[in-house]
Amino acid sequence: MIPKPELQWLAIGPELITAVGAMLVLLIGLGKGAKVRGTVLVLSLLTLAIALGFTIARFHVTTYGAFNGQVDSDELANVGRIIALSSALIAVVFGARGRSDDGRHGEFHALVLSAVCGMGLFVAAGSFVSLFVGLELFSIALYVLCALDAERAASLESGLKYLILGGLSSAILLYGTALVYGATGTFDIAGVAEASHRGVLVWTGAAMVLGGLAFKVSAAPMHWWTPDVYEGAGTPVTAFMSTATKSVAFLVLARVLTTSFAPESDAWVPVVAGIAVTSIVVGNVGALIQTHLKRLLGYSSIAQAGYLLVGLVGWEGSGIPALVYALIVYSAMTLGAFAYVLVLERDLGRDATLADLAGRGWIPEGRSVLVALPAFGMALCALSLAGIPPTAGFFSKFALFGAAVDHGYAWLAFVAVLGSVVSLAYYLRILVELYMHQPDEARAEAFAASLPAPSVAIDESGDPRDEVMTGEPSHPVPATPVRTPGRAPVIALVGVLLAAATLVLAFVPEPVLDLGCDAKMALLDVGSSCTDHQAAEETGGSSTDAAAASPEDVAPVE
Amino acid sequence: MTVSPEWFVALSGVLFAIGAAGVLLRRNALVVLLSIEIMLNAANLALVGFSRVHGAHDGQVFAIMVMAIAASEVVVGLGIVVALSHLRRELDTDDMTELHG
Amino acid sequence: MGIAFHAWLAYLAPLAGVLVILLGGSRLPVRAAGFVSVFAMVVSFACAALTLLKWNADDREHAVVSKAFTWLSSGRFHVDFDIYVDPLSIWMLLVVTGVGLLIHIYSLGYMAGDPQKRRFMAYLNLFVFSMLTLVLAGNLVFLLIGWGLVGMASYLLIGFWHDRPTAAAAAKKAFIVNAIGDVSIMLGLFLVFRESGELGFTRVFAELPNHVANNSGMAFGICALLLGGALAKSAQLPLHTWLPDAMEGPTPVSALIHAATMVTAGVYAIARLHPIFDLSIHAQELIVVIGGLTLLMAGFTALAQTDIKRVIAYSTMSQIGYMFVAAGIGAYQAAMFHLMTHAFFKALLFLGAGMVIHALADEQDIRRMGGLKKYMPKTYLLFLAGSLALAGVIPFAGFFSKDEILGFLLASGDVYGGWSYAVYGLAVAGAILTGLYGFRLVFLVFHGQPSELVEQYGRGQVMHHGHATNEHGEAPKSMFWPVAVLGLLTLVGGLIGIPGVTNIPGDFLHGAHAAPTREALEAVEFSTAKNWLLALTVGLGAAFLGILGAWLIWGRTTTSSMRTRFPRLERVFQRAFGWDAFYDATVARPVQGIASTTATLDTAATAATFDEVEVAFRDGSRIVGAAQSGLLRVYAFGTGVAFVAVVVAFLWVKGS
Amino acid sequence: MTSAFLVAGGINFDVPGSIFEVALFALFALAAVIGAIVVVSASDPFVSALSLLLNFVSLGVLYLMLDQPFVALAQVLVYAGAVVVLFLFVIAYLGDRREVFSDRRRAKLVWPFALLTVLGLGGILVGVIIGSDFPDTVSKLADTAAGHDFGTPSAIGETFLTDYLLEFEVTSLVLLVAAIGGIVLGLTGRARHDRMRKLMQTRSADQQKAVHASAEAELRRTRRTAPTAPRTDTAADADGGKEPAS
Repeated sequence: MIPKPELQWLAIGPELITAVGAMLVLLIGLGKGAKVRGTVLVLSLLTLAIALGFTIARFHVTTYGAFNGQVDSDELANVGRIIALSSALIAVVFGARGRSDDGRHGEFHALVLSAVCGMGLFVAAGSFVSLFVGLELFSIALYVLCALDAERAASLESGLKYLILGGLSSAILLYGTALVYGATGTFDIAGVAEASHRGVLVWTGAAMVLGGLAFKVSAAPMHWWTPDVYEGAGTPVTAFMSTATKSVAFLVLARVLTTSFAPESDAWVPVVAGIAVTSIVVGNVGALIQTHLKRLLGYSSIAQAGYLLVGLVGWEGSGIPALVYALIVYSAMTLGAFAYVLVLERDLGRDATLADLAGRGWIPEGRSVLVALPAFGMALCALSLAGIPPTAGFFSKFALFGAAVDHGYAWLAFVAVLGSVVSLAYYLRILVELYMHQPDEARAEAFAASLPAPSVAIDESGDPRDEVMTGEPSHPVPATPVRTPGRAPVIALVGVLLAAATLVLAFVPEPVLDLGCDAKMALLDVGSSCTDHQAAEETGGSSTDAAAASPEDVAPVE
Repeated sequence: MTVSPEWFVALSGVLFAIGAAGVLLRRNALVVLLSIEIMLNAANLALVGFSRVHGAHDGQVFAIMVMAIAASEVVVGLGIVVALSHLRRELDTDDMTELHG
Repeated sequence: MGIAFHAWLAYLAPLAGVLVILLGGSRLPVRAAGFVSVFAMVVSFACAALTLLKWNADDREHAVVSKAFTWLSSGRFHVDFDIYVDPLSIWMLLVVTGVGLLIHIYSLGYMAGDPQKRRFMAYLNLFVFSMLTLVLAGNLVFLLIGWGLVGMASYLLIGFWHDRPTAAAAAKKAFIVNAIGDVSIMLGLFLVFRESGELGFTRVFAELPNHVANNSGMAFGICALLLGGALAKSAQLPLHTWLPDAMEGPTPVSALIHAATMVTAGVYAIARLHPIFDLSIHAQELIVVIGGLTLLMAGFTALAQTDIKRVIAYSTMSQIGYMFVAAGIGAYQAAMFHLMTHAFFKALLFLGAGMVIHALADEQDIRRMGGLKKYMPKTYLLFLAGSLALAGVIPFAGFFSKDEILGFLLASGDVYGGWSYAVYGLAVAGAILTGLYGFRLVFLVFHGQPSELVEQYGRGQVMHHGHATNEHGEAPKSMFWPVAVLGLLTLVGGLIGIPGVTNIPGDFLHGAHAAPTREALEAVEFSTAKNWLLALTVGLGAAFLGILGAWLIWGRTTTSSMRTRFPRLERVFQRAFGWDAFYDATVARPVQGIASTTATLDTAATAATFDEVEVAFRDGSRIVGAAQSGLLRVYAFGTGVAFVAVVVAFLWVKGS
Repeated sequence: MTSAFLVAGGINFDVPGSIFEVALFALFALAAVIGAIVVVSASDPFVSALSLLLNFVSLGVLYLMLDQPFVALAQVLVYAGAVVVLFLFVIAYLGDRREVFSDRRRAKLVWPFALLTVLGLGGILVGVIIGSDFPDTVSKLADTAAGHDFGTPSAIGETFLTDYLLEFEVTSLVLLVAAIGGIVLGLTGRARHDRMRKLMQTRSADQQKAVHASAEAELRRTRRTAPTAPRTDTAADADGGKEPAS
């Protein structure tokens, strides 16, 4: 007789909600017409909102070892879920208008919802099995999403590249898991840490798992897929991928490294530091000459992965709270930047380049300030990505690098800060274009010439080049209708709100850092330094409170 | 057992490397997908071998799930390949350089 | 209402100005925008003055820390949004808001007719706000935030005329060099935090000495990193390269940012953080050496410049060198005194130069000037006053402040020994150079035969923004009066620090223990007649020597083409007395050689380092882009290599 | 239980030190390796797919030798039965698409290093596995918790429905996503194809102009990138050497 397994459904509440939502959306989306389209959109937004509400309401409810040890739903997982769900919510808003012509509405939403479901499972994984299954669930959904953008020929290419490289890294991760299982006899993430048999098998397995997850966070030298896939995928998908995937992968990386492989921290810390340096160098240097905005953001995302890894190096100190804060800030500013990219794309009817930004920061004569607000949001996001004080990006870098310095990795912080100096060169270009250049048609056209062709369908028997050569259209090679230009006020609004959110995060960082502290305490046992610091802060805090009572705190100088 | 499970696992290492060679060296998208299958199968062999080492079922169960997942990946991969085939003549990945730089 | 209230008001008024102008947008008339920004500065300055009065009335012993709210309290980080009011910050507050106000008024006239004037005034306000963030910061984090903000505002202002490619390049360069400084100071801050666990000034100063041993390597490391930021912001060797290029910005910007306020932030930071710098004598020696070398190098380089603003820019570097020297030996009050007088006379010189440039329709080449005295007598007088102050002629402001530094240097020689005398030698040589380049400018621009361009100006034929530039006789009133006020300050500003008579800077700054002179230095009764008389005499002598030299070389000749360049000097001297030949051989030629060599080297080094680094990065970027070839096999290969590398690295670390 | 299956074939492998078992392992290991190598090196995708079948079936036998009949069964059913068939179907649908063994200069530069990387990877894995000991290897399955049920469908089913129930369910979601993907991608490709056809028939002068413009843009880009990735002369490529990996 099979014993009835204990099922703590609430521990995977958000995943259940999104899974059910995905199926509903899929079913309803089978219908035709604009009404169905609206229904599907509302339904998927609703699903995500409910799941988000559920997660927030139960943020501090932790369940360890649910489903016979497959799920550890804790604060760390909930942070990941919140980022993934919010990012999906925004991506759905971004993608609301796309693909309206072919009568099928459900897939995009169903795939996004499934991906979020997978991410939730991934980030709440209590064992390597659920980790891998969750990873594959969202990865496969993302492969499809990348290839789905019918308006761009490059979309399929990006999907295939992502799938093949992702498959390669999944296989590596799987093999690493197998090796760890072989040495320890368990798939349990916490259980692996307790296994006494630690040898070369565990080390190799840990390295392979680390590599596989580093691929997902698009850290160099596993970054190869990033620029191409970012450019090729539809912008809503890119925005979703660049924030949600990276965030959950980082949190899982933190979970796995600091629990399962905590005994190997003497080895993985330097390796992570090395990956961080490579990412910072490759991302920042690679971005310097990019003109395609999404590609630029792709490289920038590689560099940002490097900065985030710097925080992971200081995991024993304030690294995990810093990482959580930085992930949230990163997600907000990246989504904000992509929102503006999308607004531009809608406006232009094609991909956006740097030259298309020219002069958009100005208020046109006789128009209200509101017109220039989205561009201002973009500028804020760029400043924040560059880490210029007093933006949230500055503070997140500050916290990340500070954690590394605390951990004795001052050289790493030095490299990271130097890298962010280099990054100024390309982030400032965004500002320079927005505020210091006049719009210039010819220049924009010249830049646009370097873009991938807008879905030029090459006929089986013909090549467009033949046509140009011979001068007569031997084989008709039509282009897919170029996207019709239009406005995207909702997306612009979302972008502005996100930019505002980065400001809020800069001036009120505390609640978010506290989330990070909770996440850290979820990861590491009691007596970890986060609690130590809080204790220290309480004693320190009392004196500041006393000082705050009188408006003028009189303090001796010497 | 005469042949100790380590040998099976070692074999899986060899197969894994062969599969990786396919991914790294081949240009035909279909063959690259096949190579990924080989890699996942090699990982499965390792899981199953270790499952035998520990005398526990976890590895086997995981292996079966991996099979389903690998099949899913293949379906999506083939879907993309078929879609691409409507647009291009060759499945040569070297021809897919629309995105670069 | 206490001190803190006034200080907060002084701090936030410019921000209000920015917000009003920004939100008003095009609905706000250009005139109104100008008025708003100036009004914000008036409020700010008035509050700063009230803060000073209140401080004196209260007769306080300690700094006032006023907290707005706790910005962040998480883990070990505890950062308040607070301001730190003590004599040092009040001093700086007054300089920034006072000079800032005058320059705001000046800008109203200078930028008249510029289509982007509204934006410009908003940027100016933003800059002042940023500078006050830096000055009033109560903790290291906000110091750093202010540090970054002024860089940002200066970027916006230097690149204001963005349709000039040189301006855009200069703005970028300034920003990046300053960002290097920010990096340095940020890392220093991390180390301070790591060692002391504190970020607020009060606590850091109290805690750090308990954790970092005197003269230890860590102390030197912290100080060196903090100094790196100061060097970049204050354009000292070797991070000085951005300042001359930054002259591409509008002249009021040069006056405000690159003379009076931002560039002196480094000196302020050293004075502010002196309890940290006091921990490492070697770091202080480093400050002195860098300051000494910079003041000499910049002095020589100024001699070989032909752009009127670049001459003044190099002069600024040189004068900040003096402040660094003073700060390095521990004479913080002398440094701050010179900072103030320098703000007066350098702003005066810049704004005077601005009037000349404005009159000649943006001509900045001194080879095309000459004889302007005839057409712009008032400007000439003001410029002359500024130059006299710069050279250090009694009773102008520069005389008292610079000679106080020289006096302290001489006195410190008794404490620290030989190398201190060597630096004193450098400083005196620098003083001679100051007179030389300062009056070279005066003679070349205002004396001699009027050049063709100047003649045209006299005839009212120089057109700018569609109208003749001498319509108003000299310059618009809004431009003239602020300069006149600065001229007055230049004349009397130094009187607050007459040795033995009035020692207001010393008493004010020292009295509240805000910026004490180092004890060792205090021990020397340096107000003794011997040192002072010696210092004053030597200083004055050096100034006159420089002016005399300038007169000999550039002052006596009449034809403008001859007077501008060194290589033609021989012929000039051949016609003069034998003394000239002697002078030529012993002084003029060596000085000429050194000046042109330093100038060439400086330009070359600047161009080489900056451009080559940029080119190298672009090449690197191209390599990354080329590797990202779009070929899936290459990606798979790269990814595969990455995985193997991670495994190998992991095993290698474990194995070793 | 290996014996249960193999005794049926008249051979008893449970004899201690049986040479047969070693031979069996060697045989099927070799078959698996050869199958894999052919998959990777064959120029005809059809051959590749069929060799994959060989590889999969060999692995199935190896699973049997590891006392895991259910996995072996699943291997043959899922992989050989479904995946390979799917591949064969797609290959047949796409027609003969042999890889042209030409090579781009850049890729040529890379392949020896790629081979080296792969050899390194294999070397590390094998070395690590051989080098580490498994002191607690279970020699007698009867001693394990599963006992004689080890590897049987009922035992696996129990594990599936207790410990791994969640993953079991989620895997079905993965399959659903894959199904969506397969359909959508197939249809997307189809839709693009159809749109192309439709436009072909109703092409206006404007569209012709647009096509020319985009084609010219493409050409420009091709020329610009020509030194690095020539896309034009397929004929020249065809002359390239045979890929050495074969």
